[in-house]
Amino acid sequence: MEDLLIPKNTSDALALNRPIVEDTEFTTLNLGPTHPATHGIFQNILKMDGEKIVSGEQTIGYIHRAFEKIAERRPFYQITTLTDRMNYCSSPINNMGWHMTVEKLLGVTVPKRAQYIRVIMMELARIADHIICNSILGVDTGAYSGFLYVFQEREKIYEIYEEMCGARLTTNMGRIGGMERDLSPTAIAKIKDLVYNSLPKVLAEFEKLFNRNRIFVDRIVNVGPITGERALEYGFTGPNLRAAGVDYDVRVMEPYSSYEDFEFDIPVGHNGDTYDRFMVRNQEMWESMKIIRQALENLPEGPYYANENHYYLPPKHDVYKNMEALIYHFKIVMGEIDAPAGEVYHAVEGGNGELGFYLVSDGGRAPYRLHFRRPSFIYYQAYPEMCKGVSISDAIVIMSSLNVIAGELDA
Amino acid sequence: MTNQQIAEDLVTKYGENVHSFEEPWGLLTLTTNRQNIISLLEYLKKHETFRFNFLTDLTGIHLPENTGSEFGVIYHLHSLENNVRIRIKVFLSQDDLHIPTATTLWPTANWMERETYDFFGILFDGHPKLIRILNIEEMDYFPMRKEYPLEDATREDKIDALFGR
Amino acid sequence: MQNIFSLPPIWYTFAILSVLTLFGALGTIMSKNPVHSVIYLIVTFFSISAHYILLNAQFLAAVNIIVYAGAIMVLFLFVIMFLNMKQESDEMKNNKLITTAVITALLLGSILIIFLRRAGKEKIDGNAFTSQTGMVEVLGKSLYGEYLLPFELISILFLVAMAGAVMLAKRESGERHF
Amino acid sequence: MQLTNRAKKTDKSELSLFERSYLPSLATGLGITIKHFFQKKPTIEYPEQKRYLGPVFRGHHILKRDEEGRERCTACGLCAVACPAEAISMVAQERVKGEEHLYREEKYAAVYEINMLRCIFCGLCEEACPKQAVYLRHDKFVPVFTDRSDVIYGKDQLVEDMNHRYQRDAWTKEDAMKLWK
Amino acid sequence: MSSFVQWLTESMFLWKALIIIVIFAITLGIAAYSTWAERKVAAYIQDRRGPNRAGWGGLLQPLADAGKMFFKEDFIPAQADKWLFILGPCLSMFTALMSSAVVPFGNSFIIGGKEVFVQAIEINIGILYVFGVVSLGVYGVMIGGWASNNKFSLLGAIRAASQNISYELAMGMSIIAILMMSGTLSIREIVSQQHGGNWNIFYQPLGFLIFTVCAFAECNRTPFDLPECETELVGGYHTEYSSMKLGFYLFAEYINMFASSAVTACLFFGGYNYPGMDFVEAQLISALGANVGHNVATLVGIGSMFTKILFGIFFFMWVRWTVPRFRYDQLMNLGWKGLIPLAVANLVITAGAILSGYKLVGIWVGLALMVVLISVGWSIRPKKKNAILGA
Repeated sequence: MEDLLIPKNTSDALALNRPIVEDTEFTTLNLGPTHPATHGIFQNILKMDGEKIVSGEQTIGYIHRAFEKIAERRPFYQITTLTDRMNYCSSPINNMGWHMTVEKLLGVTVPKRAQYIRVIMMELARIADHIICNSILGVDTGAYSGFLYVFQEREKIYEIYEEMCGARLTTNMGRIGGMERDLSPTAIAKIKDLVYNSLPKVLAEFEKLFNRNRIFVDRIVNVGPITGERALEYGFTGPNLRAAGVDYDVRVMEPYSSYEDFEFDIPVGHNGDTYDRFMVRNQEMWESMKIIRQALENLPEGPYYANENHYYLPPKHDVYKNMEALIYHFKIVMGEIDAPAGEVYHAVEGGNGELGFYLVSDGGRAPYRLHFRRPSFIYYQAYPEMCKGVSISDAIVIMSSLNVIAGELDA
Repeated sequence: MTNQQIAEDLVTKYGENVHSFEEPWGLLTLTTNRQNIISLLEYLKKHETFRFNFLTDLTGIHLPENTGSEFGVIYHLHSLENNVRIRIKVFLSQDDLHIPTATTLWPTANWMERETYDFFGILFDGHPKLIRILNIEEMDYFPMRKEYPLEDATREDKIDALFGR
Repeated sequence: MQNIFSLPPIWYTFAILSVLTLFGALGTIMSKNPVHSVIYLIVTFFSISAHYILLNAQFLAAVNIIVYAGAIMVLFLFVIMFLNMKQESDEMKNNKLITTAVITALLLGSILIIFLRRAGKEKIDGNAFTSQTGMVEVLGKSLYGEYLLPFELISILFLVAMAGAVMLAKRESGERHF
Repeated sequence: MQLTNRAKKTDKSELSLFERSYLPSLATGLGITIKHFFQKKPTIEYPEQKRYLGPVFRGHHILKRDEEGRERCTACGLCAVACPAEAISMVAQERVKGEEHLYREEKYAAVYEINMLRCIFCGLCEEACPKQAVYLRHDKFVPVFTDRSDVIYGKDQLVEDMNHRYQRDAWTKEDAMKLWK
Repeated sequence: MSSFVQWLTESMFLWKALIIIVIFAITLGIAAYSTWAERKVAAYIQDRRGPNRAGWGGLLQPLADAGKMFFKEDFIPAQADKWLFILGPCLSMFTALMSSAVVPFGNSFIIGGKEVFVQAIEINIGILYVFGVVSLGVYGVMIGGWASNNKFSLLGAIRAASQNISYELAMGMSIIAILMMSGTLSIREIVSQQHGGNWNIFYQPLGFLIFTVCAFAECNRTPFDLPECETELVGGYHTEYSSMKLGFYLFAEYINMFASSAVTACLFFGGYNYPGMDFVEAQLISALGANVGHNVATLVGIGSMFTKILFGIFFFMWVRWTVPRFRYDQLMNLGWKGLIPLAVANLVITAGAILSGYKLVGIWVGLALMVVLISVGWSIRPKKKNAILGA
């Protein structure tokens, strides 16, 4: 019975190191694959002493779809649809990251306008991703309303996607060599309304609802803390690493797509607990808004795609009139244009961290080998260590704040 | 700190054991062998100026034409403080797919190595739990090897109304 | 024997309650599953509380339910759930144990009977009985007047017991003795 | 670890006694929720009321006809090649004399099937089509199916109905760009 | 036989039976519509519209739900303890329905020269009765959760048990302060002492706070819904339940909410009393005559009682859709280290105020003193520089 009264003081960071005597009878709890808190399909087998977790082990791969294998047969432009399905909460970032990788391999320079549009879309995606993570953290602690307030804003972001590319979740946005279409006036109006008007208001309200709410703060402060060193050893990147106090951000360290043009801060946390992760994500949404505003204000004129008729589809009316354009159209669609041989590693700052594409080309129409560095997959390993010695409620909060996306986990 | 410096330092330290230096898109790439890989990684990790303290990625590759070194294990390290990346490759023979584990240096290598094992069958010696991770445990082959090509999209001998040709 | 139908309604109530009490008591000791035992015991407590009400001791009835059924039995159930005693233990089948239990029960029963027979036989004075007998106020007055010292002593005993329990349960972090 | 000069610590100051009493956050929380209680609802009563999905929404497939009602598709197979999900299959046939009012080109798709179980609505087929024949409608979803036999959409479901022609503001992205200007 | 018939006619048995049936029906009706209201309130708070297809504004939704519940497959897990599995929801429902028996919903009707209280039973230990029934409520949850033979259910059951026991203590202590002031255990008397606008809430603000928090905990409502918290324990104690057995559990929660709102209204908000009730009654009596006027005035009182109850239920929902939930150890800390000391302090302050002779002033002065003491103690505690949360 006294086990029930444990987590005596889980807010104690020492709780992680509390010795556990092996003579007690442990129970095994299957958290998942279809537990309401797993938000996707993966399993945690927890060994529990009362409500305290002694050890855990994850089983993943329930939605493994062999993307890396499929990619070996697909022409480059078709792989975009695979990247959509990795971190489906922020698929534009994956799309753009992939396009940039291929552009790097092909040696294509994208015009400034396209780069800015990409930045806008990526930051919108980041906001959408962080909205999900933070509001679901609220749901997992029992506060449902905040979730729906910010989800309306996510809905607006999805409407912008719709306007830009025609889909909401699996966007398939952008093309190799630029964007598939320019920002429409409607899209610009919607983005402006979002970042100047509605999102700041709603986000401020969301923060008011949670940031200093003692029930919520008590639930997440000092829950699942991880030091910066340990986080680096576990390959943490993105908000989860920044919460641990390391200001590593690919956008700043290795600027891609004109990120060097924008002024923004990197929010970092204190001791890498769930509260820090929550606050870092919240703060990053503000920073993303800042970036979008700058990008909108300084949006350069010019083409939205690179003038590379080998890789970017010619305009439709040219296809009918112009023999050359028709040939290129066919060659690009058939995937008959060979890429140069070489190996590229390109990283972008995804919603959850460094999203890397390691692409080996043997000079053919498809990648010889494509490896996705999926941040969720890499940092989710640390979960058993982070939830050792805490109660099941904490374990769920930690899992939720890590923002493990099953699609990205399993590829 | 430039790629040149790193390369020179490594050559003085490891001599013949590091070779094939390349710089595709500015990313220093080198090849070593499995006897030296862990010591090399440790050296880079603990080096006073280089400080490659972050294992970005670990993956495998299958090159069936490279007789004698069909399989490659590719490490991407990142020195966060210097903001320099390095790519290290180790090639293994098809008959002897053993390589020491990097989990002793980075716990994050755990799942990456399991994934590599899962897809390529490369055995990481000393790994705490080298079992399949994404595929089912009953699987008896390593799917990312090139001898298992995806079906040709144009073949017509296998028509299934719902699940493809 | 009177006509059974002309008895006052209270008699039926008493009869039903007594049967229920005995049923619960027997169930408690005879059921193999400890959770069932607890539930039977709760039935017993309830019927005893009902008896109290028949005796116009509403306060006692309520307190009996709150304290015994509402708190103590919940804790019992709580502990039993933890112990997971679903499978019956082999001890119960031990013949020696059963013989010992029967002998002890018989001894206890005979002692009870002897003492009850010797107990004072003065009749309750029906005239002294008012509607307030057994009510809270009367009870409170006697507890805080006539029996003040024992009452307070019992409180101190409880306090000591509580402090002891807390001391036993409290342990240094990481240290477990049981 | 300090890597850049852009790091900004998040606010993690301690709660004051007043905040620790649970009451202020409860009060502000109740205030916010009751404010929303009386706010206008953004809900859309879905089946009766439909939202405009944007000019380029990728919905139900359609095989366009031209103004004279002839099918535009020439069965070149580019859409099938472009399809990352391998959902499209077709059988080409030569147009014979007397069919000129049916098919615009000399070759046409006798069978054109899209497997909606496989289709991922990426829109690559629309982009690939050199004849502006296949489109993804912006005004119609593919309905749910309850039977595996409903899954494969043939020409009967895909070819445009001349009585209810599919209209959109711009047929190509270049047209759309012109519209905005 | 004759004595029985005589007893039946002489006592108020028939009237009482009628009142009990009416209260029962109203309880069930309110509980049923609470499920509708919960969804509506949740929806409106969350910028949604909620159920609006079944009937006007979704008003037939409870019927649809009930119908659905009845026709769903009634599933009993193979490894479950069958009888206890069935007993659990029944007990839950039973105890929930019992608690409103002693609540006076209104003053009295004068029918045929007899005064009939609008209350199922008037017993002079009303509060203890409520308290006893509430303490039994946990059995349904515990037995159901244990009998399901599911770890999530068991965890939910265990949480429910310890939570209920812990919060009953603080609840009891906050009630004792009320009892000290009113000097009776009968709810009817407590209510009638709060004649007009002389409500206990003005005398017992802290007691009210504690009582409300404990009521939330006893009803297993957010922020104390740990026994069933969906994202941790799937469904908690009712994970394995389906069909109407699940319906009973859900229903019991709403009935409990109704009952605790009713008790709160009686103890702190004067029950059927409302400011200006004497004036209203005098006007009605002069207009309609003594008997009818009194009866109509009672009806108005019942109206005021139900207004309070409905607001109470709304408050339950409002809070539920606003705050996150506690963690288990925080819940225990709040109960044992927060509410119980506060309740004891409240007792001391109340006793002092009663002894001093100035009840109202004394209590507020005492509370202010307590707040000052706590703040002073807080401000002189040893502090770390640049302290961060929880460090």
